[in-house]
Amino acid sequence: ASIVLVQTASGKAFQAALTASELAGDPTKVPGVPPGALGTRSPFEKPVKVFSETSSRTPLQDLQGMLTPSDLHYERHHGGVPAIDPTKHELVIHGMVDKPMVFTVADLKRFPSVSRIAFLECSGNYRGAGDGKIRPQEICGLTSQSEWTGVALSTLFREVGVSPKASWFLAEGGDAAVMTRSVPVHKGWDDAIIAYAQNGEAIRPEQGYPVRLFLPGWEGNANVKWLRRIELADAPFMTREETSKYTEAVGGGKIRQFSFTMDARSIITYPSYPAKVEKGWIEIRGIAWSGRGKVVRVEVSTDAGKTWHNAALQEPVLDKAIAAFRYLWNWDGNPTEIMSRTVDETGYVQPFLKQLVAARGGNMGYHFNPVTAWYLQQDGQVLFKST
Amino acid sequence: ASIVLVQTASGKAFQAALTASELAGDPTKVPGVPPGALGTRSPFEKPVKVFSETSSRTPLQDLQGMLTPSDLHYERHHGGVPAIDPTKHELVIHGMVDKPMVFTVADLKRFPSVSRIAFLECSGNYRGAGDGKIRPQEICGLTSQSEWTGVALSTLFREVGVSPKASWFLAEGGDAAVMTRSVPVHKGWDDAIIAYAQNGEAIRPEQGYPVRLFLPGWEGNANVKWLRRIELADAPFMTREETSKYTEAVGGGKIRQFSFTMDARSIITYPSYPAKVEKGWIEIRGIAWSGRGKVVRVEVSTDAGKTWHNAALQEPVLDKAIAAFRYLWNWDGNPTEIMSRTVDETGYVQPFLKQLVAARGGNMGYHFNPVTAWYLQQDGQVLFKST
Amino acid sequence: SLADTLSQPARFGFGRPATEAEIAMLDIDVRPDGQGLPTGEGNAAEGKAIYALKCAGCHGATGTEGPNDRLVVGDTIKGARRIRAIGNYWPHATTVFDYIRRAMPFNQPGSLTDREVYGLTAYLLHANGLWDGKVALNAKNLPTIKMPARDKFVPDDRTDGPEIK
Amino acid sequence: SLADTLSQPARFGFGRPATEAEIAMLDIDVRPDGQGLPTGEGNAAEGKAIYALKCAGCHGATGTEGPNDRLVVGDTIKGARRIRAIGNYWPHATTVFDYIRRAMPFNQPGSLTDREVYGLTAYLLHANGLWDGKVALNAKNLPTIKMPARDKFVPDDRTDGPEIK
Ligand code: HEC
Ligand code: HEC
Ligand SMILES: [Ca+2]
Ligand SMILES: [Ca+2]
Ligand SMILES: [Ca+2]
Ligand SMILES: [Ca+2]
Ligand SMILES: [Ca+2]
Ligand SMILES: [Ca+2]
Ligand SMILES: [Co+2]
Ligand SMILES: [Co+2]
Repeated sequence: ASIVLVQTASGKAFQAALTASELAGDPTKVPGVPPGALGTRSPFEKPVKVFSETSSRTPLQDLQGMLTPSDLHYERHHGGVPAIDPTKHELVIHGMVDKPMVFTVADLKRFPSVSRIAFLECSGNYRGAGDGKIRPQEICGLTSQSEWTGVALSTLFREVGVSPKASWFLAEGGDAAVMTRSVPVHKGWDDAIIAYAQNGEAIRPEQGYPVRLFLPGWEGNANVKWLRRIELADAPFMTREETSKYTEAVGGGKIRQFSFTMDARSIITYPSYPAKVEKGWIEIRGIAWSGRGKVVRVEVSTDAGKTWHNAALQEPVLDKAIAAFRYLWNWDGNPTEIMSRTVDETGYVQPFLKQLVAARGGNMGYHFNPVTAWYLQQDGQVLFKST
Repeated sequence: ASIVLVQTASGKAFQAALTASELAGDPTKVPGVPPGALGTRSPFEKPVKVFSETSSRTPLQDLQGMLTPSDLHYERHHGGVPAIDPTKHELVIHGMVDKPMVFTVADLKRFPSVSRIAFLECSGNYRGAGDGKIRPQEICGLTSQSEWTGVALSTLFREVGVSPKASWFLAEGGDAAVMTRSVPVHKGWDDAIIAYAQNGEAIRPEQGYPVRLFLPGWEGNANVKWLRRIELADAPFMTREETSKYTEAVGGGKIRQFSFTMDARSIITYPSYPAKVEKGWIEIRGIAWSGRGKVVRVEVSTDAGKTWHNAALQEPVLDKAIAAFRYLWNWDGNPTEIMSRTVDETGYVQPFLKQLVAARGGNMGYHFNPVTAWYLQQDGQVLFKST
Repeated sequence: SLADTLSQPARFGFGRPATEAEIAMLDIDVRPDGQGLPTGEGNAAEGKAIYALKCAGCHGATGTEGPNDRLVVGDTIKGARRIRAIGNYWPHATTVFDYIRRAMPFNQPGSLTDREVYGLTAYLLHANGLWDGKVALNAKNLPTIKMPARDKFVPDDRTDGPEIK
Repeated sequence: SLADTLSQPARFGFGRPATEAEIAMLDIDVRPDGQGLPTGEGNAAEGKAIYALKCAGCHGATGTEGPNDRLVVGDTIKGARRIRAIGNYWPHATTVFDYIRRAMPFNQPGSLTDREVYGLTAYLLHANGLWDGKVALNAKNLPTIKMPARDKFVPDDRTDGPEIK
């Protein structure tokens, strides 16, 4: 500090404080912002979803670990996000039941609750790019993970007395699409949740506020949001979403319907396009999941699929949940392809794109979960490559 | 719908659509908001932290499950939240090391990463109220839980070559308090993390953006935020925070220092003040945690501590993490006291307030983790009661 | 799960019984066998006019042009594999009624009268070559319409095992 | 942990060596043995004047009145248990220098010169009856000051076992 003399109240002269220019830009020299009612996101961080008219995609390449911040959870809706007053919203359960009932949101919260961390994924979640210039967000950003809390549907089934003859139920949303899907009753008894909380707080509007159906491991669209009605029946209802949409050609002129399970999948999120890397140690990072149960292994190849190595899985590895994986690798700087594949507890091994296309009679469509490769150029540029 | 005839382009008359008044307030009749870049919180939900000049408290009574939304994570800072440009922020490690080094935030992200879900708690986290009118948020809202990701401090210790003679390190923040705490080196080797991510995204400014020290299970203040410097030494530095503050009188004129471990604790978050409940089935819900390791059991009493029952613990129960617990109870409507206590893997049983005060020679202070009781009045009003 | 449920009380007693009237207000679904179809009727000519007024802007003058989903197969009914329209992809005629009534027109969902929906359904089925231009569609005849795609649909036969299918 | 670390390469090579100069810029801590104290000095009289100007507003005219933390024990040094001030609670005199230099005044942290900090430390120690009013405080004599609370401090003896302590 330059020596400046300052006159004090008691008449003495002292060396002055550091000048303003000396303090500029040093956060230790300015009192910070006091505590507040809500935390903030650093203005230097701008993770955003990429959105179209019908969906918005989680920026997987910007995230770490296994959770998705709620405001970055992917969106897919068919009539937009409704504005619902929770005191006016009700869930009606009727059809093949002893006692048709109406539950307010407050009623639902009084029942025993369950929570689980699980992924949700749209079944239309694969894109590639001929020029390799595509990020994880665009490839498969229609997957996200939250801690979901709600009442087990089995608890409500018992409360209304579901008939043993009921084999399907219709789930209907209170949005502008009045979204409907038919779901086998056994899923309701097994592990379906009528969820009202996400990552601790109330479910976000984009994810179904105030209540949604949550079907662990099953395709996103069947997890009806803004749920207002459940009707028990002895056959599926054949709604537009399970006929015209969310069905896939599987060869021989056949169309597969009610393909609920999300098959095992993974993606390397680092390094990925548009990152540029340097030769030397690289921690390959990514996420892996399976709608069939637990991920038991994630294999990583750094030589275009010739040899595979087990990645480390972040604990806890949960049922029907995203697991973060990591694999430490010393890149010699020569161009190569890196890729990952998930093996789940059913023994299913995530396939290459060509295997999937072959298995479906040459068709592409919903439920495409191929291994995704990244090509590392000599200059360190990382580019997508289909398999 | 009233029958109204409408003239079409082709000259025909048809029955009109439903009138506007018939559609009012029905979210199935208006297109909703399209997908966007960031999700939102329902305007009907307003969870907020209660804040003072020095801290802000998580609304535990409004939350479900085991995670805390990042913007509701508790805050405690001593010089406010600094505004830090991550491209300018560096971490220097020096002192008793072979190679003093400077790491940019980008450097830190290149090292092998680790993630874990763990709680963080301020050691000054207990309040009561004589009139019983106090919520979990005010009682112990200085605790929250996130998934933290960063580089293991052990990795950096090895990178700089920490001397085998080093026994303590100073952690220093880049905030206006230039916060400093001395930490035993063994914690650095054991499980300390230099964290840069929280719940998937970059750490929030209030939690230490762009990097903080994370010491699983240890008192919040030692988890220095906005970390800029680590100095290895052979003795503690005796900073103001570990002498004048964060020390507690323990009787016989003695003051306990370096009490890092957060003892086991729990609180019933539902029902709790200001809720009013009805007789009949009530799911008692709460959270339990221990800085010593895993919660092995949460016991609930509904008869003022005479008998205790095991609550159900939400899986996965993690090391040094909050676990959600639930206990289903049929209230007969007679006034009673309900309470919970955590038993952790060290055999520690969360004490009553009077036990704690007695053990500390009649003093109160930091590291107060008493059993908290709720008194249920005849009319269903729930009031805090100290134990 | 069911097992968890059995350890709970038989009933909690939360919520209230649903009356038939309030169920009827919400119960708008239509099943393949016709359950849920309302009284009334509508024919293709009526539907054509409404279509021109309320639908053509998004689905094209003849239901083939878009910009939104193609509804009518057109000349290509037997040819092009990639066209997915009511005439070559939808397995049940009842779905057309159900979906239009609940979700269309996209900008004014739920605004159509049942008569309008019958008319539109008749028109779209007619345009797809599946229904007579004159005969009014109603709860009785709609479920009897045989859809060309019906037999293409097979339930998921993946076994949740290792096989790639 | 250390075990995990051993399976990793000995060095990754990320980051850059820290120069002595850049460490010196940041290395502002002061230890109980005086390590880290700068050259220079300051006495209680100087400190008193600065205190009146820059500190009294928050800590009171004599360091006992607040509104912020009480700094001076005052007459009650042997009495009231509840008072916590430098004179009866702080175990090391070096901490006073370290803390004032890094964090005070609260509204302009890091703005004091080392001379000012020596003066303020001398003043506060004097006001607490622990330092002579005339002798300038410096790197040599500051660490020698015996603080009354020193022997009260005991390290945490909780064993992370079942005992309530
Ligand atoms: C403002 C635009 C718009 C108008 C007007 C509109 N639609 Fe649509 N229609 C859409 C969109 C967008 C979709 C796809 C919605 C989705 O996938 O969720 C759609 C889908 C459909 C489908 C399902 C197509 C398929 O292949 O699954 C039918 C049938 C349909 N509309 C009929 C109608 C009828 C009948 C009308 C008039 C009463 C109408 N639409 C008016 C935009 C419109
Ligand atoms: C604008 C208000 C303000 C001013 C001016 C101010 N202080 Fe403080 N001081 C505080 C606050 C607030 C704290 C407590 C900070 C905390 O706990 O993090 C504090 C704490 C302290 C402490 C530690 C007390 C303890 O018991 O731990 C000392 C010593 C101190 N101040 C000295 C000074 C000196 C010397 C000056 C003048 C150079 C000064 N303060 C000016 C507000 C102020
Ligand atoms: Ca889906
Ligand atoms: Ca703390
Ligand atoms: Ca029905
Ligand atoms: Ca179509
Ligand atoms: Ca030092
Ligand atoms: Ca004090
Ligand atoms: Co979808
Ligand atoms: Co604190």
